[in-house]
Amino acid sequence: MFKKILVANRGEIALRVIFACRELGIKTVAVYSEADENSLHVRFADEDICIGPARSSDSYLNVPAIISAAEITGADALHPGYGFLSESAYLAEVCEACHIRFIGPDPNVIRLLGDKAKARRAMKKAGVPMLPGSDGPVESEERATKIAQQIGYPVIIKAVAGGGGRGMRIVKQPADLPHAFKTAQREAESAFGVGDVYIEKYLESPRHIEFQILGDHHGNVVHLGERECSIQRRHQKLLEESPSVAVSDKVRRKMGALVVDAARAVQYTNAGTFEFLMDEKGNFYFMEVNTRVQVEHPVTEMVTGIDIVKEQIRVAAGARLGFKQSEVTFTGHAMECRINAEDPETFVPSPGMIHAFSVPGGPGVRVDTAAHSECLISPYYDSMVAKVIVHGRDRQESIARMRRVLEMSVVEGIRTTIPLHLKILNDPDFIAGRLSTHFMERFAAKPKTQPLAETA
Amino acid sequence: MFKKILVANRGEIALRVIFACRELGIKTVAVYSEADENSLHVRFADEDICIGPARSSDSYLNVPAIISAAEITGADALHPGYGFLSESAYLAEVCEACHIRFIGPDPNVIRLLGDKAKARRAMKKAGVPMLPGSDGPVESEERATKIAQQIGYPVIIKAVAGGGGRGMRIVKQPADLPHAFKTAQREAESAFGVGDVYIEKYLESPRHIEFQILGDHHGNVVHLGERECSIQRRHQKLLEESPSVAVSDKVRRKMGALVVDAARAVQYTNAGTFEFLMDEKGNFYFMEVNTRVQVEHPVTEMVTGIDIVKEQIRVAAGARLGFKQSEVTFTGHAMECRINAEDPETFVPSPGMIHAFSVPGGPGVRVDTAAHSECLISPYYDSMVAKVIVHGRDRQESIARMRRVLEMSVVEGIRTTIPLHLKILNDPDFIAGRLSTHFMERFAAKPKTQPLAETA
Amino acid sequence: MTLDEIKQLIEFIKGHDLNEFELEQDGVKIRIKSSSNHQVVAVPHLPAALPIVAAAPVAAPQTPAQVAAAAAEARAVADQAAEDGGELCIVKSPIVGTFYRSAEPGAEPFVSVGDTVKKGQVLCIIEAMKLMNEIDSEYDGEVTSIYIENGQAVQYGERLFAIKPSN
Amino acid sequence: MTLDEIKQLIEFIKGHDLNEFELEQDGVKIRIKSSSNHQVVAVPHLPAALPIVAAAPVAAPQTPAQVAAAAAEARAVADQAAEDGGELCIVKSPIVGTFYRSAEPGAEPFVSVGDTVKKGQVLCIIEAMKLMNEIDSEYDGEVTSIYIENGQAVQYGERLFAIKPSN
Repeated sequence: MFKKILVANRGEIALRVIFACRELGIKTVAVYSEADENSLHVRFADEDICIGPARSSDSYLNVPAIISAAEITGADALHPGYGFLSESAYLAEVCEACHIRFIGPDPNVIRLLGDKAKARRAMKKAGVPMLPGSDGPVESEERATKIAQQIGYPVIIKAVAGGGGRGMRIVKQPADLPHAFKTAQREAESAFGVGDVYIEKYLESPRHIEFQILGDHHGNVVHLGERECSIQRRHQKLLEESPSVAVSDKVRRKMGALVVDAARAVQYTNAGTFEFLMDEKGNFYFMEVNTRVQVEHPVTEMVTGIDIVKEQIRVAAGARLGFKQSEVTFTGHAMECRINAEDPETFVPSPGMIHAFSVPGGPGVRVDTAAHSECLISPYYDSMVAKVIVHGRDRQESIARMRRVLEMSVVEGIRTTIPLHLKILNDPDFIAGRLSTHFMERFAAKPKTQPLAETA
Repeated sequence: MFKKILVANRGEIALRVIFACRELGIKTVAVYSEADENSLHVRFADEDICIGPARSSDSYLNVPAIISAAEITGADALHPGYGFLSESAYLAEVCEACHIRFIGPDPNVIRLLGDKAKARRAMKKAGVPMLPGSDGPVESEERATKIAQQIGYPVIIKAVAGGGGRGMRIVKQPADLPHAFKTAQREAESAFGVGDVYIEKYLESPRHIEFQILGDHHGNVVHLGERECSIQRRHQKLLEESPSVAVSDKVRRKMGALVVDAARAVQYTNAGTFEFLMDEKGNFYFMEVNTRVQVEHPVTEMVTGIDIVKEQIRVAAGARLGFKQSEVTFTGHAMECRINAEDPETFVPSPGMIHAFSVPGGPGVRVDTAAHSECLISPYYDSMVAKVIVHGRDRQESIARMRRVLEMSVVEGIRTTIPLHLKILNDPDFIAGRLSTHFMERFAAKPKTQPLAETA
Repeated sequence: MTLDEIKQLIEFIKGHDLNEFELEQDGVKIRIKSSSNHQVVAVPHLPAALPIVAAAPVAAPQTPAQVAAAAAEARAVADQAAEDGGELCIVKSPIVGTFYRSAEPGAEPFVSVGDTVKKGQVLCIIEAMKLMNEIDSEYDGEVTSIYIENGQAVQYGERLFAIKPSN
Repeated sequence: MTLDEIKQLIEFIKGHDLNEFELEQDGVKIRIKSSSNHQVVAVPHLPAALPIVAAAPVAAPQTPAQVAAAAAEARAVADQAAEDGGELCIVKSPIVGTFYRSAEPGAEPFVSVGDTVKKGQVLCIIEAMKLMNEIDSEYDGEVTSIYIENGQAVQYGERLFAIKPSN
């Protein structure tokens, strides 16, 4: 087992890794930017090293500084957390070169799955269902029409270089294709300098369903079931749950086995997440693989009782997985709300000093946070203040529990998304489990069913 | 189901009841003394009534004030929590008379089991194993000698009126009996005005093992397994866990069935706890039945996933138990540490203002508390500040988890027993599960194995 | 300095648990003393309205500190009113129950504002557990205000009457 | 004095854990007494060691507030030293690594206390990821102190040298 792990992250996930290390009896090294000098991960690590100024590019994204910190403290492993450098094949390679164990998959696996096109090919080859479309750019309007006919309308035209909606067109019927194709190309050209576009099937109201896997260095891979993360805004997840109302035991076993095989096919090790879109008919379509621990990993920990971060550390150290697939059981229902320092209506970030911070406990409540009374939420990093996770015997109890926890939470000094979460938790469609990635749009559009109780 | 429940208690258990009510959609009424005006149970109840000055006898023990509070707020049920009036048959009767449902057993059951002698007889009749002894006072030295021979040495002589060690004598061999008998009588006489003493078998190093039961008004009674509470000081429990290392599945089933039958024999309803002493050979001896929810109920909730307080409310409202005995399963291991506002070495109470209060979360951690930063721990009531409960896959993980939580807890402004708990958690005998009700004596005697890390 | 500024200042000072604070500038002089358990002992010239506001069930959550501060002020003022050079004496409810101004529905109220009362005279009845409890005046004087409506519920320590003692 | 100014003043005083503060100037008189039980004591002209102490892992837990306070002082001192009427210029480490005073083991140190240095002159080497990074002086002046031992690890922003600029 490792002697000392450097935690190359900040905030709640840095603390989360420190929890796991302490429980395993492993020493920890915190790295921090000048802005985080007084944060809890620095306070509770055994050693701490300032690696740069507030700006992430000069600190938490600064590979030389982080590696030097590991070297001068003699850390024998590094946990990247999520975000920042957690999916950097480069960092993983440098660690290897410096004989520091990177707690995550092999650099080649990270690089392969980090490349959209390569990942699609590899996963397709491994039998993972794909969204039908033109693999690669479409030159002519004629080709476009042909492909659209093949995959069936509606289709979506996207810029190859693209992202963020520009150069994107949804086409409901053949008649609209030519015009849409041209404008998409034009927009792509002007926005990214490259006019290339590709065509994919468009899903009217898909759910975001993802499967958690764990693999060791002895060829063992298991899945820990799914999480539904359909409640998102601009691709930012707000609320996650497990199990999904839309996934039956049968489907869970089938898809679970499928992702386990796919992971084996690329010699996947450590923790990972396969993200899918699921259409109304229950068909799954591959999106991507995240080669790190995820923000929402606690909901899976709550229903399985497995400490994912501890397992990451154990398998990285060469140990075998602590359990077989047959020993993974799912109990009750878990839900996570991400509490962000944002205006609950405008989503404008609201950094600042938290004067009072208190989240009630009681049965089935877990809080992962680096916040406390009189702590400063700095404007330099993401706005997540806390993750509130609840576990209930069923989804109904989870919802009731989450409601009472958020209603009784006190966060003074900054604005948070707690009132937004309370609106979601009281929404009839949400309660009925009628979810899709468009939920928040529909939702935001709706008139307020009730005033925002300023619970926090 | 009830419309509005009056919570006749304060502190964390009042909050705990409010949690359950909110999750069940029931309105709550808090009652409070002038000293608790600003406490969280008042803040988070739907209504609140001041029922008297700080002194408990004039407020939390003031039946007329509490009943009036229920009447003027139109509460249709009352939850007594633990301590205060929770085992008052009188309160239960007045509630009945005023058509307020008392959330607990029937008054007659409370009265029966509240009377030491009556309870012993009833339980003996129901087949519960008793500590052999002279049922009732022993007049003559000759009788004493005879009885002692029958039950076998060592024996203990206790004052009938007694309590608190006075008039108590442990006798290891026949030769010492006459003298011990006389002194015990003399001490009893002077201490309590009554010289009557009785004789019981003395257990060298018993464990405190208790079984949690739940009964509804349809004749259904289930047990939720045992808790070991051997870590106590002056009969005050400090740390509780479930399951006990000393109880096998077989014994759990056997004793569980036994207490369920005993509960049925007295028409027990709602939540209750059968307390036993267990000797080295694994024999159980009845102590008493607690006819209320207990401080340590969360450890049972963690391993069973059952919300005991919600079940109390549901069955009091006439609902059937939500599950059968066969559906009660035990997962992993749970442990609770009671964090008291006391000096960790001298146990002198340390009330006052808490300036900083932060207990880390993460996987398997539950915190039940009414404390927060800038809150006042008043000198009028018991010194418990928080209950920290952890759940792990096994006892080893629970211990590691509890250690990291307590090491990373911050409670500033008052002294707490956290350092004491850390000593216990690092004690070889404790880690090995070699426990008895004498643990703390032996322990306190021991030289410190490590300095008290002033973690809080 | 406006009342609002003073209140802000008090909360701020409590938030930083200061023992004493004194400020003197262009005519205004303010002095605030606070003991470690956050009880504001004397706050000059706070309107009588504040305590009721502060004492009312907390609707919009505030920080515990704020609640403490507000409540402390409330108490302070109430007490002050009670002590303020014997200017006014406050009769508070000794029990929890329902407040009645007359012996039975429709009957004459025991007392009304402006009435002169003698020590021991019945001021009102508070019903608790079906029992009618007569509340007597502890003072000779004039009833200057009645805080509770007939038939309304009262808590322990709730203000019932203000009496201006004679001489 | 505006309310905000008063608040700032209190913040600052608390930040430095002063127990009493009194000020009287052109008509304004202010007096503040703090009940703070914080352990951190603000000593004027803190020793150079403190910043490092403050930055080092917190052994005995303190309240976040205390940690903040300590850190604040640390920063304050560093800055002060750096600005104090240009009296002293502090050269801080731009990177994380190992501090070497000479080009190779046994060689002459680049500079010693008392040496006069020119802008751009090499003061030391910091090794990071097997790379030797030369740290140059940003000032002409005299080296008055060297805060780090040869071969010791340094963090980003850690103080390396104090230089008294010539004229």
